[in-house]
Amino acid sequence: MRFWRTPLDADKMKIPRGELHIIVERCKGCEFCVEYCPRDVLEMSDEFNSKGYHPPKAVRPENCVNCDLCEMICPEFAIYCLTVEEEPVPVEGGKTS
Amino acid sequence: MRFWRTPLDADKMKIPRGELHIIVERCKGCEFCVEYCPRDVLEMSDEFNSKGYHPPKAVRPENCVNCDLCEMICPEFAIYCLTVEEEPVPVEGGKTS
Amino acid sequence: MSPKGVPEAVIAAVSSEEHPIAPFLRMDRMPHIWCSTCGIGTAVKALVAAFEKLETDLDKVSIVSGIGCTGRVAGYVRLDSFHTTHGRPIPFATGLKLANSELTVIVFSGDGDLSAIGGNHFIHAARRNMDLKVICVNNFIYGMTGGQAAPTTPLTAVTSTTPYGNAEPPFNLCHLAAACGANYVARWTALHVRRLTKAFAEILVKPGFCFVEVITPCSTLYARKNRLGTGLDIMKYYHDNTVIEHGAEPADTDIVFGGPIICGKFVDRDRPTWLEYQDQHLGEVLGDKYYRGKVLQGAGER
Amino acid sequence: MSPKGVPEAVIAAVSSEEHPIAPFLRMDRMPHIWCSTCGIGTAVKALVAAFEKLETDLDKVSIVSGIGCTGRVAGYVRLDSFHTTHGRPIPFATGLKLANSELTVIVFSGDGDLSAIGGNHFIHAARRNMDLKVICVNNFIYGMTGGQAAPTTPLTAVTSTTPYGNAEPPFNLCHLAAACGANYVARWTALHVRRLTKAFAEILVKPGFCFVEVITPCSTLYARKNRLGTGLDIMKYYHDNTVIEHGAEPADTDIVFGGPIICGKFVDRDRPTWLEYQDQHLGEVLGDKYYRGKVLQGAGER
Amino acid sequence: MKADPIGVRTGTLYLDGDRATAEGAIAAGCRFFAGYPITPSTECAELISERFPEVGGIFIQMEDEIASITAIIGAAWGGARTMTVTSGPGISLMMENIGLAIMLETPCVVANVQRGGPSTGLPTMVGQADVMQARWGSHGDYEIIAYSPQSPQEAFDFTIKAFNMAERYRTPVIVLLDECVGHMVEKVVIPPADTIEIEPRRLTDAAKDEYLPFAYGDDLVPDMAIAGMGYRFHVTGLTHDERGYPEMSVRCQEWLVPRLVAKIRQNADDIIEFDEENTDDADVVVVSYGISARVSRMAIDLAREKGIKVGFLRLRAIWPFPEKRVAELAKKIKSYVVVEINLGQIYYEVQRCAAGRCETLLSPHAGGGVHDPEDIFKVIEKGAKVK
Amino acid sequence: MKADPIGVRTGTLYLDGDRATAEGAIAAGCRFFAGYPITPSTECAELISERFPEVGGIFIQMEDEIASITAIIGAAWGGARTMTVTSGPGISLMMENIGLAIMLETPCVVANVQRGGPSTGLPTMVGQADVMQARWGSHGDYEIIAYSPQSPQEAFDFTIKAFNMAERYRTPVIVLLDECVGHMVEKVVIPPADTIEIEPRRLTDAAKDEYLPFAYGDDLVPDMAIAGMGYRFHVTGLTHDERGYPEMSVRCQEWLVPRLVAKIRQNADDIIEFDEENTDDADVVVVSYGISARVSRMAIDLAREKGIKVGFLRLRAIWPFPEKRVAELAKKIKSYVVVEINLGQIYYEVQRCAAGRCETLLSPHAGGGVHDPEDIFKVIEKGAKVK
Amino acid sequence: MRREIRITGFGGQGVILSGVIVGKAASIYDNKNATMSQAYGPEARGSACSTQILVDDKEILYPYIRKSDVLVAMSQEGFSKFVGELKADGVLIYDEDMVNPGEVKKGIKVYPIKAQRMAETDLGRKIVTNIVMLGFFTAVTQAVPKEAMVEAIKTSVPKGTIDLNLKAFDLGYDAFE
Amino acid sequence: MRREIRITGFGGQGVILSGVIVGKAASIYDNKNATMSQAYGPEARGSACSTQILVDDKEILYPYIRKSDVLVAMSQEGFSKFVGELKADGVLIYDEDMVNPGEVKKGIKVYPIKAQRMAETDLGRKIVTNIVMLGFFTAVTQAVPKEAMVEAIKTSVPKGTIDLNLKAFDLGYDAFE
Ligand SMILES: Cc1ncc(C[n+]2csc(CCOP(=O)(O)OP(=O)(O)O)c2C)c(N)n1
Ligand SMILES: Cc1ncc(C[n+]2csc(CCOP(=O)(O)OP(=O)(O)O)c2C)c(N)n1
Ligand code: SF4
Ligand code: SF4
Ligand code: SF4
Ligand code: SF4
Repeated sequence: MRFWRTPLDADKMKIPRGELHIIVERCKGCEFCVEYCPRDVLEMSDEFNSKGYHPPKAVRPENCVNCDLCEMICPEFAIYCLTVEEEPVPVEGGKTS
Repeated sequence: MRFWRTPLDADKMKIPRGELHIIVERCKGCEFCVEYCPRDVLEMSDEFNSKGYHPPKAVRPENCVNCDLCEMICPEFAIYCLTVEEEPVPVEGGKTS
Repeated sequence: MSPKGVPEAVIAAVSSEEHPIAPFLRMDRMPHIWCSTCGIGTAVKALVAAFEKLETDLDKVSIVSGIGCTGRVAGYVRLDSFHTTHGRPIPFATGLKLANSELTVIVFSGDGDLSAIGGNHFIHAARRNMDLKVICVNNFIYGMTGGQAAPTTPLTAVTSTTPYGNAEPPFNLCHLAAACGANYVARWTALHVRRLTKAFAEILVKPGFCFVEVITPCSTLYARKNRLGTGLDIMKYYHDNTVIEHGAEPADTDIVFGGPIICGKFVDRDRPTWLEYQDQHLGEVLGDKYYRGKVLQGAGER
Repeated sequence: MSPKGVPEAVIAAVSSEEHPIAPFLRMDRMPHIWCSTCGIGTAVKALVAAFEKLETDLDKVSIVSGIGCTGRVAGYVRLDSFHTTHGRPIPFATGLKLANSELTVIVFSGDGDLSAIGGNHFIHAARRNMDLKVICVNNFIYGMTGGQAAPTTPLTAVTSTTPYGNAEPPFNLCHLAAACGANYVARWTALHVRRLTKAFAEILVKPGFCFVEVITPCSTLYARKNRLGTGLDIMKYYHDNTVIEHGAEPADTDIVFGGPIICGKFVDRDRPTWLEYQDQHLGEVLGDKYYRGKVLQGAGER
Repeated sequence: MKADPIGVRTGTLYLDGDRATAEGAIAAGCRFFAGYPITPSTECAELISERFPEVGGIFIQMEDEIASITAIIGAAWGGARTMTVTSGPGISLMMENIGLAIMLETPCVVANVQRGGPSTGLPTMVGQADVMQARWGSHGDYEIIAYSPQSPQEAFDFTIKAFNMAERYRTPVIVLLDECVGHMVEKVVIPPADTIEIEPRRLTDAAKDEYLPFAYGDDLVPDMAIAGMGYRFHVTGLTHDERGYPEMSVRCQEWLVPRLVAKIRQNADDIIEFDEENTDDADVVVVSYGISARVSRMAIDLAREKGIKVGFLRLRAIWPFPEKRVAELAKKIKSYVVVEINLGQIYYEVQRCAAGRCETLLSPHAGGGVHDPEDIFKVIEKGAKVK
Repeated sequence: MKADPIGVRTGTLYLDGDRATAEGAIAAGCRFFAGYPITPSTECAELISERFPEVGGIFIQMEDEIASITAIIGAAWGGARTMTVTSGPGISLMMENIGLAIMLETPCVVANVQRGGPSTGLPTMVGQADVMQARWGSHGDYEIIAYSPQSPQEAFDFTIKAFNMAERYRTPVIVLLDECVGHMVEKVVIPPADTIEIEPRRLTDAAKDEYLPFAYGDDLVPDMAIAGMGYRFHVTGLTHDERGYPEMSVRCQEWLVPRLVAKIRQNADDIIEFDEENTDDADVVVVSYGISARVSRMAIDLAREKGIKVGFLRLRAIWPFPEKRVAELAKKIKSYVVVEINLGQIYYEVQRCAAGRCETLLSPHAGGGVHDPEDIFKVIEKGAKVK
Repeated sequence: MRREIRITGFGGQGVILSGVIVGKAASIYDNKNATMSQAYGPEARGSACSTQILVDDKEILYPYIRKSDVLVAMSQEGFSKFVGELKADGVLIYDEDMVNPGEVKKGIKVYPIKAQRMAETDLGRKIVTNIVMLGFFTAVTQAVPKEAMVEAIKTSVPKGTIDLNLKAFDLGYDAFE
Repeated sequence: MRREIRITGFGGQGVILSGVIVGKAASIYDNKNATMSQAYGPEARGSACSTQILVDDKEILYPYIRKSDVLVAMSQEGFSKFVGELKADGVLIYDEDMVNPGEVKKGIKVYPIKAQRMAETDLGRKIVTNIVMLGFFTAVTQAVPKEAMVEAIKTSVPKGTIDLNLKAFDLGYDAFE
């Protein structure tokens, strides 16, 4: 159950790049974002927020493709992703990673 | 939708004979008994009971086979049939009338 | 404010003739309030016939009604009989049954009572497969209050609250009962006195939530408002338009104004009743500590 | 007895960062009351995503909740939002919608709210095909009151009122909605955020009674009592045990403790809504005298 | 604001109290009705179902009374003037959500055509034993407004009043008919629409981001927004602050609930209505309402013939109760005689307000009929002999 | 009759008021419970669900409160001792069928753990504003019995009393807890079963064809038959004669309803319970109940320290109200101070019975917490200055 | 002067409509006070049926009949039930084909009519029996002016049937010589 | 003498059970009066959690804390919320790893302990942190006799865990030198 988009234009495509925002104080440490990030961008942090929860941290931010899944699945409205436009890059065979 | 019993013993059978009782004062003249008597025993009377309804009257009492249908269908508990035992009579072909 | 004298019990003057139904009914209350050609009396007769057929021990049968013309049934049947509040016969019966599981508990009420205000109890009791025999007289209208729409009123039918014809799709109660889990679901009309008797006899001995819908004429209100003629005309309509289809898929048995009425036994299954399930499950989990279990095994300590 | 001073509106201290959801939610009420890993927040997110997708005019959307953890949704969404009484969001929404048919009216509530105490309204609104978008968060338990059994609690599951395991068969809410006449019936889990968003987007534009059941983790109560692990464990369970089967016969989608969860869009049909049927029927019968008819044709006299 | 002519059947009609209530509602601008049939109130709903299609109203018969009251509350928030009608068993079922209407400050009207109780009681026969229930039937503290018409004409008039007061104070208002008034047919004069004053809804005109749903002014009544206006407001049956947000604190409860009560109590003089006759030199004052007020007048005539000085206080609105006036009169009379078709309800209120300054006697009736004027007379006679 | 030992957890437990209520019920022989969860009453239901399987009781969680109250009425007719428990919104929903229990003269117990109202209000916080509702909440005339425990121990004790009175008078009895008592955990001593007196059901021993379900004797309470005994009786919520048959007449209504009321009023001395302290020479008498009674005692101590002569009337049973005693005391004191967590309910009753012989002052609280004893003290001070 | 009128018969005979017409005639077209009501009760369902009309110049306080001035009986059951409440000098009007009054107390003025037969025979419409009755009642009692009755009928019966009903009324009216 | 005790922490830390044990110990095994209650409210769900115990020789009339004598804090949130209600000479007990009390008002007696770490390290069972805390609380405050606490623990924890819990209690008790 990985959510993924099949690229339509296999020759040349924009890789949307995401800029992750984590509202640490709002997070309740459910781990959903970490688990369901299709690009393994996130890991749980060892730190506590003031409520005593471990928030996630972005360990591979460069991998983020702005798929929004973390934002969609976070029950706390504590994480979101903004689009960072990048130049189109040639891609082979539709495989994106 | 006539309710009827297929006689099991076609050679010799008892014809149950019914003795009809009509509680005239309780009748509300719905005509159900008249309509659904399989042997056309009943007809509506011209008389009124004290509530102003026409009760049924037995016009062919000898036809009554005590099938109970009038009793079953009367919504007023105003008519019933008691069994009068008769001698077994030979019957042909299972036809009873 | 202190209570005045007790009114003497007035025995209604009835014919001295004894109808065979007399032992089963409160004859001192006859005549009943139902209109001429109303089918409720016939449904009652069929229930009594089922008792006779089964030789039921009537001391152990209770009947519970809500409010409505049909609701008056509890008042006429010589059983332990409870005329409760509108829509609530099922929860009342649930308590009664669970307090004394030896009782056979019949709910006899109207379509409005059971499916409008009482709809929630209906679906939950069916879901629980509560061991109740639910007889629903469906006359497509609220009789007692003078002919308002019911959740069973067919589209386009006129009632006193749908003076221009009903524009709200009705329930198919058999479908609803079946979808919620009833053990037994059947539909007959007031004309089908023998089949009705058979159905009643079946549910009286069948455990679980059993539902029988009895389509009946209400000539005073439903027929009059919809110009359907006399009660007899309606009986004839039943005669001509009934399709008997045992085992029909309940979803396919909707009733349409002026259309055929599909009758028959639609569901007959054997889910465990609420109490059976409790006893089984709690007995398993609690073992010896389950008091009813001990009692049921005849090992009760009291 | 005269009222004391007005408490100043206290704006909850939130991070200065702005989540894109901020315009849709009452951020001054964050953090919400839901537990860590509770799926209700995710369901809300999906609803917002559907709004964004459709570019819905939110001034014309109302949301109505009953009482329960899920019932708190109405308090967090920046819409005209009504937190009513337990079990009654559907009749409230019915009034709201019929008083102003331009509104899109969403009912967002819990399984207990909608199917236990609110069960009657649920079945009747579905029967009427009332134009409501009913979103039901099903966590198999009463959350707000601390974990009692719901009519959705699977057999054998432990709750605080079934301490030895539930011995009462649950409703399949999708089946119930479908049997009663809903125009649209679907089930997803809190994991299916994209499909859920799609379903919400579909019902927001689809007329009639639309029902989406959202299976969500309640780790604090349901999972804890049943030793199902963390909320994440439950999400993984959904991942491993969901079977997507669009168009499945609703009767075949029962949920069993520890069994697979059949998801998908089960019903999508086009019965006329209650109001459409009224307008059509009364327009036909009354012709020019039907006021709404005139108004609908733009010929209103006022 | 004047009544919309489309809903006003100006002229002289011959109507029962139930139907007069319906006409009053339609004249007052009621355009959403949700109800569930129950004797002896159904004629009201039936007439509405007949009349609404032609005036643009929505009539819906709900699955029960709980759905009915809740639907009208919802409809009020959708902008409609709304009503439901019921009787004893139904009004008992509505109690929880009458509380919701109180808490959300929702204008709406509930007519209760009282029959003999308790329980199913005497469905087709008269009673007046739901009077204290109207005041106390829902849990928690609140105040209610309730009118008691004594004729179909007043059923019409008071229903319009009820709608107006509901709007003015943003509160559910009860029209407490009794079966006798509900079912009696009399002449009802419906005036021209432009002579019928209609209280407009107190809609807010605050800027969208400045609106506080429960901020209020001197009369303690907040201005209202309705769904679709763009205010994106929140309301809840929980204790809430001026934003309408739930706040679980004593402080907020103290801010909210006493105001809900005070908005009626403080404005009671605007709401209270009674007819007072011959109280100046009275020894006995009869207190009554609804059909009992009419029958009482016969007993009063009888008593006057016998030289007893009897005054009359007829409650047009029962709630809020005219505490002050009852207390004042108590000072100069020998006794109150309360005439009601119950075993003592308003009797207790009169007794309380009389505070021992005079006797309070009850002329009770268990229900199912009206008093025999002779019986009332006897109590008046007793009352005149006090001291 | 003595309690069945199987249900009695003899010993010293540490229990909250809700659970103590459950233990009281089980000790009193309750073997059928139907309920619907609601804060702050749920702990009672939860404990029952845990304990019942081991004592042979049937616990069923119904679909709502209406089903719950109706199911326990049905179960009572099936022979069980029965109870349900709820809070504000739920008790409002039960009102119609509490009327049914009254009319059918059904012994059963309803516990209402009061929270802050109206409407959903303050679900987890204390209130005492359902007191008048307990008396008047259902339509039609009736009287009710209601107990108000001030501790978990009393919750246990009074629940047993409630079951006993329900049987003695064949009537629903309300245990009016408040959230504070319901949720506070204290020591509860459960005595041995053979010291717990249980009122047996008044089962008829009439011959089968002579039994009249509503014929009664001096105490106005008819003997009962239950389903399955072979009496084949009928009961109805309609007005009924001694056979239990509906009779739609004033005569029958007059025969029935005044008796239903009188069976409580005439036997009030048997039911009424209050604690009276230091009233002999009091200037001020504080009237209170439930948790407020405990807090009041602090204010009384404070006042005594300051030399004010304060007596105390603590209502153990709120209904029937001790009218006579309140009236008597009023003659010799300056004022009553009523302390309750509402905006004036029992206050009205005290005022009424005081009948102007002394002042009646209210120390109100909107709910969500208990009084500050200082606030009560101030009202006592005021009360001492009267005249 | 207060007059208390009872009309009784079977369900379906138009008894209630008769009551409405009399009340309306008196109150709206004759400017009196007139309070009409009907007996309710489930037992009335479909069989016995009755209405009462109180007419007075003064305000009507007591809403029910205590002793009736006029009893119009269209069924035996109704007759039996209500004849007892007639004043000693009351007026009894009944349909001869439907009611056998037997021995009536002295002092009561008795006016039989064959209203149903007249409706059937002369107008071919049994359904207007009640209006024939009303005509007769008006002529006999003069409780309400004829013109008022006519107006009330016009505004109370279905549009298409006004003529028929007025004819029926006259028929009854003229039957009283 | 009335003592007002507050224990606060996260949901799941066994705060409520701690309250029950203290209350039971005082009332049942030490024959005092002891009223325990917990803070309710939907917001408490899963996060902050607190219980109060009032102990007195006399009858307990006021059912809530007004100024606490003892605050046992097992979470930062709970500490922050309730430190303000401590009496000027009150006792503050807290888990050092979970609470940073910062600057505490003079007069307040402060007793830190690493209860969770001790439970984990010494007993390998984080779950008994609350009981370690109770041991420490008992030693520090002597509000309830040790024996009473031991009895209360025995009758309040699941049968199989009594030994473990008693060990935890002793661990905490002995941590106070
Ligand atoms: C709470 C409540 N609401 C409404 C009523 C009024 N009422 C009595 S019977 C009835 C409906 C009857 O219809 P149905 O159940 O179909 O039975 P029928 O009379 O047609 O046999 C209604 C609405 C009531 N008694 N109680
Ligand atoms: C009339 C009434 N009965 C009971 C309650 C108590 N109550 C509040 S929420 C709730 C159930 C919540 O369960 P659900 O609807 O499944 O929502 P969840 O909390 O699980 O989201 C109950 C029983 C109430 N508020 N009102
Ligand atoms: S999904 Fe949200 S709440 Fe959960 S860990 Fe990620 S940011 Fe935190
Ligand atoms: S079925 Fe009964 S009521 Fe109908 S006509 Fe025959 S006897 Fe009379
Ligand atoms: S009104 Fe209809 S349902 Fe009621 S008794 Fe008459 S015919 Fe039967
Ligand atoms: S109790 Fe369950 S449903 Fe409620 S917020 Fe917590 S996890 Fe969600």
